[in-house]
Amino acid sequence: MELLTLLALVLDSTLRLSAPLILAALAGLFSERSGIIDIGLEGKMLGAAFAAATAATFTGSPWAGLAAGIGASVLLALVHGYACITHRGNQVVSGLALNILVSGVTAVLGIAWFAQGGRTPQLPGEARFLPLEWPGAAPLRDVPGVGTLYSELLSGHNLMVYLAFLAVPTVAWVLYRTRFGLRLRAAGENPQSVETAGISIIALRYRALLCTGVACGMAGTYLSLAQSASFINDMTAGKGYIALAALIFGKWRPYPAMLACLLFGFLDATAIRLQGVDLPGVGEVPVQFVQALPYVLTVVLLAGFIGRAIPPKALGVPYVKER
Amino acid sequence: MSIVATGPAAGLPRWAVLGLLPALNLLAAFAISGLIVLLIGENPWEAVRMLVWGAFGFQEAIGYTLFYATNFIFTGLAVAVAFHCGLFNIGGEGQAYIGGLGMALVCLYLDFLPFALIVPAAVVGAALFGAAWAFVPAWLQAYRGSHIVITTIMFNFIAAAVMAYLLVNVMSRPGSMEPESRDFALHARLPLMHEALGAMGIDIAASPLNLSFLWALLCCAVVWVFMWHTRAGYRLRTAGASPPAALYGGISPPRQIIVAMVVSGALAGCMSLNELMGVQHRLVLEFTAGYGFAGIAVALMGRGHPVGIVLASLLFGALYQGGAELSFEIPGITRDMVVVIQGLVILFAGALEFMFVPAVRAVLLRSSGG
Amino acid sequence: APAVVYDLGGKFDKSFNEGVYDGAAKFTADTGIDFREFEVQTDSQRVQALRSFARRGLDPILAVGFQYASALDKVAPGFPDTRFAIIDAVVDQPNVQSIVFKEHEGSFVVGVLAAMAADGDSIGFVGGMDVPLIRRFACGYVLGARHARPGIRVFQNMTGTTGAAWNDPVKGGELAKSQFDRGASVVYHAAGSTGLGVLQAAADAGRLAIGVDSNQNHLHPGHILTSMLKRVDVAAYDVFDSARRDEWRSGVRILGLKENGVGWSLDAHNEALVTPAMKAAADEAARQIVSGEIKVHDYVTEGDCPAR
Amino acid sequence: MSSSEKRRNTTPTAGAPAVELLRINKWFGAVHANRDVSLSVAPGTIHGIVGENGAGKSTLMSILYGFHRADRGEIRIAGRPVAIRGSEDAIAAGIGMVHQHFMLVDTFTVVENVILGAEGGRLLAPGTHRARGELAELASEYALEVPPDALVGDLPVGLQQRVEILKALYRGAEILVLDEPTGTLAPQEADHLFRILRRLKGQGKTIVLITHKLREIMAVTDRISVMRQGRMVAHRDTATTTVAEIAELMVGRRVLSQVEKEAVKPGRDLLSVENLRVRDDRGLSSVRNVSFSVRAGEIVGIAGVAGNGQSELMEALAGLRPVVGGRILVAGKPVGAGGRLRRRLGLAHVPEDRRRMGLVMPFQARESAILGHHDDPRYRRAALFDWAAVSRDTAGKMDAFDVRPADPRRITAAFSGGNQQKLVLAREIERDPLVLLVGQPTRGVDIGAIEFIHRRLVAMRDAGRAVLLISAELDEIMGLSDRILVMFGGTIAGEFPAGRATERELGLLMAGAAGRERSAP
Ligand SMILES: Nc1ncnc2c1ncn2[C@@H]1O[C@H](COP(=O)(O)OP(=O)(O)OP(=O)(O)O)[C@@H](O)[C@H]1O
Ligand SMILES: Nc1ncnc2c1ncn2[C@@H]1O[C@H](COP(=O)(O)OP(=O)(O)OP(=O)(O)O)[C@@H](O)[C@H]1O
Ligand SMILES: [Mg+2]
Ligand SMILES: [Mg+2]
Repeated sequence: MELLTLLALVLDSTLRLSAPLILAALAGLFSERSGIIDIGLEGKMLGAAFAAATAATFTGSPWAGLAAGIGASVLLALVHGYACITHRGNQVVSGLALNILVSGVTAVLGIAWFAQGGRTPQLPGEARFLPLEWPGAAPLRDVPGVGTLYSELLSGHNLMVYLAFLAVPTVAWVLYRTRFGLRLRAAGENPQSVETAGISIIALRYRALLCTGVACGMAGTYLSLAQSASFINDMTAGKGYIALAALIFGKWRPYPAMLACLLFGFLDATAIRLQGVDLPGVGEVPVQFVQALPYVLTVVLLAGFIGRAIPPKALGVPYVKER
Repeated sequence: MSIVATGPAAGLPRWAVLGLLPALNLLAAFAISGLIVLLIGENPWEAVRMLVWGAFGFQEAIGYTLFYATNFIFTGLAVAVAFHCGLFNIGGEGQAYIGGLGMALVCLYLDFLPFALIVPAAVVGAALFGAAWAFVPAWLQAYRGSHIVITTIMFNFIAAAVMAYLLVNVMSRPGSMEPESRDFALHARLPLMHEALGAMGIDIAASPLNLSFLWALLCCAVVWVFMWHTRAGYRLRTAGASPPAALYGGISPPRQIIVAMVVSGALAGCMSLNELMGVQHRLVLEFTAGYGFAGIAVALMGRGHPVGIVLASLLFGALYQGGAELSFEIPGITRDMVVVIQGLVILFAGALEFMFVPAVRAVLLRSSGG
Repeated sequence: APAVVYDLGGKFDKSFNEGVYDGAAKFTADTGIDFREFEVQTDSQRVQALRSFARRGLDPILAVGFQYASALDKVAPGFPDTRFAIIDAVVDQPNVQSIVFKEHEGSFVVGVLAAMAADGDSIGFVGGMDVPLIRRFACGYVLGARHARPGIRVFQNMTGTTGAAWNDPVKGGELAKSQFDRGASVVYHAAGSTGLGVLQAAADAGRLAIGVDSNQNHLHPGHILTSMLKRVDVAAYDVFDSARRDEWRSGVRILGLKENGVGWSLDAHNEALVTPAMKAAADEAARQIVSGEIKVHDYVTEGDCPAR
Repeated sequence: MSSSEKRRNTTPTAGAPAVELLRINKWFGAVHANRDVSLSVAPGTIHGIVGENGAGKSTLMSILYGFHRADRGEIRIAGRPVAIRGSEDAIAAGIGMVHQHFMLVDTFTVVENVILGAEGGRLLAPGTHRARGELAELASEYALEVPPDALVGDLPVGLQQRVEILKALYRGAEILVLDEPTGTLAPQEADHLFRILRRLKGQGKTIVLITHKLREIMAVTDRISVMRQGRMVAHRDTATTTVAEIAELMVGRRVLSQVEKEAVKPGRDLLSVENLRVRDDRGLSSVRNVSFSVRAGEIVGIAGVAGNGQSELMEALAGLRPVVGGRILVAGKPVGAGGRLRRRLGLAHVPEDRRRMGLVMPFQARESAILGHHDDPRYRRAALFDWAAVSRDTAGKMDAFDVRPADPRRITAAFSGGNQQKLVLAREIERDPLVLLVGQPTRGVDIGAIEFIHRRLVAMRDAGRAVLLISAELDEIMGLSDRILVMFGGTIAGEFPAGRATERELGLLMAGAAGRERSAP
């Protein structure tokens, strides 16, 4: 298979793999920029994936699924807020607790409702977000170069992928161009300064968590309604943590975070291609090494090129007036 | 950080903070769990009874509870030590995994040694390998500024790959379905508690509880002394609380980062002693089973203090063991239901630990007429 | 009363735990005898589970999955009057019946079908984790394919190195998709829930996939060529029923094509996909294996696979 | 709707005080920080509040600004009672506050900081635009120039403080509260600040000023209120009172604003510095070939406007900053890199920034009290700390330096600013080092403590120790030093024997005017 097509195909699956990471990372960005550690992305995604699949199963509409997914994730975000903002609980414990809680609840409800061991029934196409063919994609597919890129890369993804990539500029705009964004960034750096400016930190952070919930809800929905056709126990498989890593990798900024997600996606996609391939000289690389490649490279890049990542100053510090 | 004085609970009497609040939180957690149990049509009282009975009701149960607690003590201490140096070590899972490798290498390839030598050797192996696995992220954080959270997450995945490779291609037992090493020689196993006590004429019910439990308790004491009564611990806590102050005090924060993570990794590595050398008696895939992550909750719930960590570990151990018995006795309550209950307990006893502070304070003030 | 202890996958894993459950359920339906069951959460619970069932006088007790081997080896001697059985592993105890399947034989046959169904020059295999059992599937499959079409290429992917590898349909889907992109026309999975992603990918790409363990043909009619059946349900039923009729024997039962322990599924959902020629070839291969003319290499017992 | 829309809704009812606090009470746990405090500030005046560390000044003002809630008491603005539940209410009531520790976002530009909370609309662009305009106006109106697009974190404290004031004015504050505004300012900056305050007063604004510097208070205020141990103990008209009286009211005893000390009889060089070269955090050389020495039995003061290399010099001497070139000798012995050998040679250091460097805020006092000396065998039994001994030792230091409350196990952060400073001084001085480096020893400390600290420094000198003093307080430098070095642009711009320097000369040199030739041999 000639190189360009190979590249196109790798990049193609890169986009698919990084889309949920991007949404989750953006979700984390809202929370963490406001000063709340969010290690619970995993749980929120999982909850959303389940709610979305369930709703889609009963209504047959992906949109209902999306709504349900977002709803579930927002609910979880609010619980996180109730623990960390209202009661100044430990943000990490709260996140972990929610992750565990969700993986249990989804299974319990799943079994109770569908009796398939927590799995939801296979969804028919019309209940999912299916790939959208762009005009002229089919004929252009065979035009080498541009044609391949157009038809493989740009065209033929599901709506959620496009949404994910549109979300990045949107979030950047909100963060840097709006009042909410300004206050959000201030809250993460120096909450007292916000409070003394006459703004309620509590309300502000709750709003931030709402945004987190929405974005994470989309990420979860993507998993069960776009990338696969049903919910499966623990189907997030660590993506929440990877997204968190990407967020930190991107130094809590939208575009760099997106790049980090793309990097993870790309490395993952490449690893998939490298499996069972004979490398000149080396011979066939053991599959486990190929599978470890993305993580090793991440560490190398991090150590080699990305300098210190300085988190928002107030990140993880429960806000106490009487300091 | 003094144990009681800080946080939203500041100013409340010691007994309220260390006794009343946790009790209330657990109550709340069980109340919610009860509701869910009710929803799936089982009897909450019965469920709670089963849970508690299953965890402490009979000797074997207690044995299992303590056995699970042992794992949590190791990983909890590991997280706590790093935390006192301001580091968030998510890598307990990987460090325990690789620690297991170190221990297994000793038990498999040094088993010409007598029991008296192989046990300490295995402890060293576990600690050494765990420490080594923590060292790399530590070094990267200290001297390259690579964020410890990412690197430790990555190292968990890398550890999984390395172990899978070794177990499938290098250490695997021929003819076995699963990737697992051959069994350790009989003298390369930690005596189970009932055997050990039995030998002394005290006999208790059989359970996987083994001598590593005592090692865990010893580690608690050591960590306590280390943290609050030695200069090394002082340096470590200073660097964690305020790097500039550390610098001023002639303490090098980067070096402290390394020390903290190495100690942390060594403790995490010791978890394998309990799981493998104590019970499974061979190296198997994924024996860490999430204990490394749970250790984070244990450490934070235990306020980073060994005594607190032991208590938190007991709670988690009880949830694991009691939960098993629960789903055993009441088929209607699946293992997932148990996971839900565990999640709720961590949420209420951990994250929402301060929920009842205002109420309690109000009551206490009124009664004391403040 | 009989009892089942399931493996970590849980009793609804759409795979062999679920097969056992079906068998046991059928037994209850037929005989009205109820059975107890338990799903372990951690490795350390295995001994505990076996012991407490035995202590409660349940009999026979069926352990699902090779991971119970060492646990059962510890527990069985303590309850000489209890009849134990284990699926997928051999435990040498007087009161244990060991049931193992020749997945490589079943895989060989579906390999034949895959090779013949392939319009291109390549097919694929997606495994859960790179462990001996899964290599046994892969090896039989490749051998079967080469038996039908000597030159055919077989892409092989493993999903991951952690437990998540069995629960990652997304990754499974990507792996399958990449194999389809590379020209594979049929992909066979042995990856538990991850496999559902593989089947989905085949349906989305309009290609073919092969299910495993239980009959998965109905999941995407027209896109699932067949399923490699592993009749754990029958095995489970037999254990319970033989015990009921006091015909239970200890020792090893090896279930291959001959014993109908493994096979391939042909039903309304896939009859359109399987041409008479393919059916004939598959049946012929099966016959030769049963008669011993073909001996399928077993990765687990004989080590690395002749076909790469 | 941002609070800037709710501005100026308090039209003063004729004659009513601008601010009236009635019987305010505030507890922090067991600490009764404000007891029945009442205060009345006339409109268009500058009202000073003084009191010892921990007297409750900041607390009172935090309550006025809605940052803390009073447990009891009433607040009246322009004669009408207002409920101040949070800062937004205070802002709405036309109150602005400049906090002891600035409330700025370091990573934001000046404009962003100013509009935060008063953005005027969902989008930033218009608000930012308007803010630029208004900032320019305010700047010219009150001489409050600041580069609008500079990152606040990069600005010197003086400018950061202007940003705080601008924030308040931008929100239309009629009443401006400043908590120890000059604590961290160089004299010039302080003078500039007072010019600004006078102008504001001229514009009819009301100003409440908390400070420990009685000279300032006498210079700018119209009326002075004195607090002691949470109580309001006296009110005076500035015109009719004296520094001595105020001081006595504060401390409850006479205090001497000037420590008397007998003539200097210097001995051998205890600290000598030869062609020292040091770089600052940005890598620019900030100390250029500086040479000087401090002899036994003398106090050498280094005067200079912040940012002329004194801090870097101090850090280099203390071993906190790598030396690019030159030598440092303590008692004739060259010091290694890092601080540990120096400590052993008898060099002690009281850092300028005690909150960041001198103490470990979350530690118990006793743990902070051994920072840098944690290796001292006196604190150990065998390999382990003997906390009992540490506690005893700390308690002793606390008594000696009158640290309140004298509880070795209290969390460091829970002490008031002044007491934290005393804790650091106690730790360093009580060990009786050969050479003592002190940066801003009396910053944020009440006069009682100032007098005390000055006495201790002089006592050290009389005991034949060498003291190197860096301070932004000219009169502190002039009052204590036997020799004064003026630093400008990283070099020593001049040297004066004590008494021979006038404030004006020093000021000029510090400002970089006049040439090196003035410096005495
Ligand atoms: N947030 C707080 N929590 C507990 N105690 C506090 C808090 N803030 C102040 N205090 C205590 O209240 C008392 C008054 O403190 P406050 O800061 O008002 O004094 P101050 O007059 O401003 O002192 P300084 O001149 O040093 O600034 C002190 O005893 C202090 O320890
Ligand atoms: N900074 C700290 N943070 C957390 N716990 C601490 C700290 N310092 C001491 N502790 C714990 O508090 C308890 C008492 O500590 P310590 O032994 O220092 O007190 P003590 O010996 O009674 O004090 P003293 O030496 O003044 O009599 C011990 O459990 C110790 O581990
Ligand atoms: Mg103050
Ligand atoms: Mg003691």
